[in-house]
Amino acid sequence: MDLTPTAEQEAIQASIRSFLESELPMSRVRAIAEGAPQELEAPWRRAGELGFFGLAVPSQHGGTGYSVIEEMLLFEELGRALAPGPWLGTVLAAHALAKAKGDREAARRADVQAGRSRVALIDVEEGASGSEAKDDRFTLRDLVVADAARAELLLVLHGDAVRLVETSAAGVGISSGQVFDATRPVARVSLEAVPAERLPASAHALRRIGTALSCAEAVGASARLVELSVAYASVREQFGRPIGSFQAVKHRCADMSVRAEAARAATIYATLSLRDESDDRDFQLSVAKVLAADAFVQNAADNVQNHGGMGYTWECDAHFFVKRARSFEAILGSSRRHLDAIAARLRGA
Amino acid sequence: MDLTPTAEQEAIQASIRSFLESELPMSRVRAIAEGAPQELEAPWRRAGELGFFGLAVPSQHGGTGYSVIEEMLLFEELGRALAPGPWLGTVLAAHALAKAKGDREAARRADVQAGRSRVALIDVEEGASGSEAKDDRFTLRDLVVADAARAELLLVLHGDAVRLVETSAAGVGISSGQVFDATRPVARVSLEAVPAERLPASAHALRRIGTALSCAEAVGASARLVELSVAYASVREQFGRPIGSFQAVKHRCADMSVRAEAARAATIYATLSLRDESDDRDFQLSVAKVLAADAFVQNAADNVQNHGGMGYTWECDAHFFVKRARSFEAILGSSRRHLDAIAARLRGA
Amino acid sequence: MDIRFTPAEERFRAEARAWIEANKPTDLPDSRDLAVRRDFDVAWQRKLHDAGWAGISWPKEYGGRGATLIEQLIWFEEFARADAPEPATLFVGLNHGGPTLIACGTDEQKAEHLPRILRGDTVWCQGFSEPNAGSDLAGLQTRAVFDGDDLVVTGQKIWTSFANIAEWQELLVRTDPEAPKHKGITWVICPMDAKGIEIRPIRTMSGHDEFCEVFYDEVRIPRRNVVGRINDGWRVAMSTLSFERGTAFLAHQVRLCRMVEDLASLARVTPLATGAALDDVEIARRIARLRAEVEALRSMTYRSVSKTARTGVPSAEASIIRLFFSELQQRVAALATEILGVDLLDLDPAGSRGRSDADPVRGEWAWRFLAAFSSTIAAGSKDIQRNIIGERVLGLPR
Amino acid sequence: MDIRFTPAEERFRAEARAWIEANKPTDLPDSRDLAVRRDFDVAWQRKLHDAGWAGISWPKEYGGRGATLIEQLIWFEEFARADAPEPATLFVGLNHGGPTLIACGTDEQKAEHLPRILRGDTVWCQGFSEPNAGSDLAGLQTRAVFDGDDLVVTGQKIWTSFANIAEWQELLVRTDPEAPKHKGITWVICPMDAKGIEIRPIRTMSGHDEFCEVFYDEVRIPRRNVVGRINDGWRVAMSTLSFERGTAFLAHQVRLCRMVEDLASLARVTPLATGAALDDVEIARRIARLRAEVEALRSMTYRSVSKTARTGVPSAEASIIRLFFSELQQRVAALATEILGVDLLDLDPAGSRGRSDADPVRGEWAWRFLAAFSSTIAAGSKDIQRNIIGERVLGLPR
Repeated sequence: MDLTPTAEQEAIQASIRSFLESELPMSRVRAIAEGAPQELEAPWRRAGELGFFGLAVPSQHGGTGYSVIEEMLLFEELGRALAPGPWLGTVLAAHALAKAKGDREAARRADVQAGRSRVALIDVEEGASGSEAKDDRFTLRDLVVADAARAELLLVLHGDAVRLVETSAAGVGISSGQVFDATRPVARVSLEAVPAERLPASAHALRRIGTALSCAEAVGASARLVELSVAYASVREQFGRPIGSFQAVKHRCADMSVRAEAARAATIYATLSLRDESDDRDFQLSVAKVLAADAFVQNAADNVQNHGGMGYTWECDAHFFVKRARSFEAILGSSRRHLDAIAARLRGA
Repeated sequence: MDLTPTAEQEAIQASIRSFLESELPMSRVRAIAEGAPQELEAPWRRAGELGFFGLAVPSQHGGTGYSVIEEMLLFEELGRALAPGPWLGTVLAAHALAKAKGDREAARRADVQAGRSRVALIDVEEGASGSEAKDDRFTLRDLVVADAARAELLLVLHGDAVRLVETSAAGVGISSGQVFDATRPVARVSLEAVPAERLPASAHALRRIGTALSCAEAVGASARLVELSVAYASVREQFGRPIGSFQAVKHRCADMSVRAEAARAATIYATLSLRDESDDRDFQLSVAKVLAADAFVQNAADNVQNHGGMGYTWECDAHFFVKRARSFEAILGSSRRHLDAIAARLRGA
Repeated sequence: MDIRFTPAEERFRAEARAWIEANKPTDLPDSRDLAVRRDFDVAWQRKLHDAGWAGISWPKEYGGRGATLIEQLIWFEEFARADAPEPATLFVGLNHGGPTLIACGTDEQKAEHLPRILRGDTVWCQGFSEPNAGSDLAGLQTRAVFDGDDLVVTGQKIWTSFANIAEWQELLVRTDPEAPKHKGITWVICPMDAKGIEIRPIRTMSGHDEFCEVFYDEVRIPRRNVVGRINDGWRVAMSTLSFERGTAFLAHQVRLCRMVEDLASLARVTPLATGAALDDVEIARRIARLRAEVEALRSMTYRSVSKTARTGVPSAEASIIRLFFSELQQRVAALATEILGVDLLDLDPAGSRGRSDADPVRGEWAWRFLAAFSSTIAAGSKDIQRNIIGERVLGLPR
Repeated sequence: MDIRFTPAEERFRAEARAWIEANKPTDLPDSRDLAVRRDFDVAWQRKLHDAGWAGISWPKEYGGRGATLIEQLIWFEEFARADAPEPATLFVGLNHGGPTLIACGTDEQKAEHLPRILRGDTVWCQGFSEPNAGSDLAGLQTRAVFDGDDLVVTGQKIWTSFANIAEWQELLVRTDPEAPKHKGITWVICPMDAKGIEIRPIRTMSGHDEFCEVFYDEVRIPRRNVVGRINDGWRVAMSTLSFERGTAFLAHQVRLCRMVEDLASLARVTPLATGAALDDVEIARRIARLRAEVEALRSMTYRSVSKTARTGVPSAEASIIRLFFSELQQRVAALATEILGVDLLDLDPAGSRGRSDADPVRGEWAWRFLAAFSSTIAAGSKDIQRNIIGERVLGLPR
């Protein structure tokens, strides 16, 4: 039992961090959010070259041959950097295509792994109104999807089925307007009997991986929020003292770090239980999602408060985290849904 | 519109406070709680002589001729003093007997108003399992009732019916043992087809009065808790400074006073709306009960925290408030029930 | 004690309600263009003025309504209940600048400014906060030295609304850097067209330009523009911070109450897996608690105004009410975003047209949520409010 | 990273589990008589000792098990999972006094005390806190002056468990009143039968005598009982506060987890108007959240022990775990009292016999609720814990 990263994992995480610090610093994230999406292109391509999208894909299929643990480290760093782009959909597509046979799918896999195809994730509950799978065609009405407007592919999870749709296909409608979270812009997606390739993968399995990785992203962001607050509170002075010396601010920072630590420990444990296929992995993932959502949402709000008037400005980065926290809470199951799942387990016990 | 007491009301409240400070100081409350119930007898009789039990009873029926507002002031002071004894049941019995005709009931009324008969309150929901009214007999199984062991009468609210039962009657079983809140000891009460006089009063109306008055009691206690914390934090020193100068303690005290103020304003408004028979009085009473429960429970806990190790001892008064707060939450509808009532109103709106 | 109003007060309420209903503008400009907004505010204020409603809390001798505290409370309640628009760009003049002149101004200053403020002819802005003097307002460092008949001002102010359209600014400057920090400040009327003033907009987290930074480079202001005594500006500023003595707060309470009702409506039309969100027991109880709290807020405000009416001095509970309100507002907005879930993320009304018909304010929640962050920061953060409650209301040691 | 244990560790777990199951006493005395409790603890400790389990984290050279950190973690987890009784009266000796002697004692001190502590022959108590030195422990004022070969101690200690049955006390005294407060303290072994010691019990809010006050009136202690250097007692005390380096915390986590399971059981059998409390969506979600939090607590503890195992130094997160635990425990107990409602108020098991059969721990909640108040006060209040996190973990200015 060891919940700390190995020396190799630490080195991987450090190299990802330094990659993101140089290729996707906050100034570039801001530029992308403020209307220059092309700023993402170079780092995205470079991430593909470095194998970031296929970390857990076996090396005989062109991947890096690591596991979901290394992906977790990647997503923690993505969260820390508040990286824009459809990372989750693309990485899950790489998972879904890992066992693919046939040339077309192998080519797709290569495109996805190389960052040539960006993949937006659509999670449709089975029986959701307006969704329908018929032969090789898929229909879906008016769903809010992150990063859909700039993706080449859509990865559609529907019940336990996994499908890929090309956004250029006839019948695909993607309309985007003003969005709440500009670092993860949503679009309204409608699919009208579009061609949809069924992949030999389980949507439930992909949802589990997606939950673990998005929790890791939230953990990275939550920890980053502690750093941002501590840094500001250490230098900003009022009444002739750094504001971090006031208990109100100090204790708020302490609570932020408690939340970030709890969320991180829960996420690491859940991801390990997923890797090891433990019986309680769904429970552990629900635990992680609840704790991570709490940490991200609360830390983002507390970070605004700690920055005072500055925290309320566009110029300060605090608001991007506030908005992303709400994006996180809204995907792959709200805290409410995960709490209900835990409660059902308690009732059955 | 004026939510502050008149000069006369202020004088009444001040005289009640000084009566309680001299007749029921905390030292006597402690003695009563620690096993000397007889210590309550003299103050109780004296309260009867002063007309405290019949404040709202018209003067032609031997009462003082005030209203529920002055009763509210009384209960605020009772809460402040953490007074033991079945005040609520006795005052509600005086209300229920106010319109009584006939010699027997008039004699009862005189006994109750004079403090010769102490009355414990039993609130039974209609259709509660084990309760049954048949002819002039009442049956009830195993209910937890405050102050029942030292009462001469039981005031039973059942649906909209109001009944009086003598605790000396055959079929009345009252068993008391170790209790959680020694300033308001409960007993288990069972009634086996006991004679029960039906009074010409509405149980719903009495519940409303009871809710207003018990909220006032909680408000008095909540405000007292602020005073106790502030007094201790102003003199207790650690690290060479009074602990009240530390923001952690100061802000906790500030939050306590916010809760106490909110509960007080809500209780005053609700009691006035009750007196004036406003259409929204039930809503206002629910608001008051929710706010008062929150204030009492949280302030009691925060007061322990502010007292540090001392707060954890029997010698410090803090624990008596913690326990009474739970007694309050458990009577005349939990916060949960009142929130459900407010929610039902929102659903209907 | 009484929750009822007198017959005269009820008549006042009926009169106010009828007038507001009949006269309130309904064509609130959609534009964020401040010139457009100013024209709108001026027209509305002129209407109020001509009907005798302008300056509800101003004394009659200065053209105000001279209403009693209870009448003011009724007015603000009715105003908010009718959702009548606040004259936003005129707020500082009507509620800060004007009242300060009434309390501390010279006859000349009063004659020049008060009628114009009341009619909406002039826009005022506030120059109090500085980048390094926020919570610690008295630590302000914008310097002013006397040079002949002028004050020469150099420094910077921040969080100034409408600086770019205002004619005048209530400005706090440090005139004695040697004195203790509360003792060397002067309150002065700054003409915003003076040479040496530069204004830069500040974008807020919602992406809108709500505030400005104002830079002063040797700006000359006539000495006669000083209000009150030189170096006594702190007291001058404090004297009017509580000018309306809590009555205007009723408008906030009414609006927040409507926000809670909106929240219940949102929950009523938002489907969850198990039914409408309002049928989810947990969500329903959380909304019910917010509804209870906003009702308590009204009672607290009534009580605070009652105390002030009785004693004549502002009630100490104002900071308690402020704190309770600001955190409550955040809880309301946060619960709405939780209920909205993924629908929060799309701000495009066209995209969610199907849903928005059922709930006209659905699209507003994102803005309300972001705006609510300022309520525990602006005009004294929640930490400062708790200090004030602890020290000034409860008497705890500093 | 790995959540699995090695085969050797799994064997250790199996061995520990089997032994504990076969040997744990089940006849925990119902009496609060400390002599009875001591006899019980001694018998149990002797059993542990004879089977080689005593001092699981003590080095082998002092008779301990010398277990690895992971083995210790497994041991504490199994111990708590089996609900094996803690040797309460022996706690201070085994976890504070003994480890301090191991770290800082002379050979003579070690030889005299360690074997007896390990076998349960001697009871130790702690003399650290004082009435005016609680949160500010280093502000302690109990004075000691050297007189020949003796230290002469005068002063008062508080919150001392088992003072009235202990043979020895780990005592902090001020030996240099002129030095900075952390520099003038000495750690000394105080024989509790010394002349001049007076002990008074302290009743807690639950009505039980859990602690004592200890008064010292010119108590003479041989100089050879000083542990470590004179005036270096603060460092001596700090060196063992984290002796078990977080592994024992697992026992707390396991017990709290069981408390949450008890809470779910309570909710399952408690009827509300609309069904069982556990079928109330709001209550169920609140319990589910507590269940999630206690699970996160385990992961945090595992992670903290992992770090310590890797680096060899105690993890900085210990204060984070402490704070999270203490507040969580209070939330668990408070929710139970809410669910119990009026049934909380009657502590008489006879009175609630009908119900208690369905839920054997129903009557325990009142005590758990009251006991939980101490968890954010004792051994560093939650305010102090947050200071420590802010200053020592995050590096914020003091």
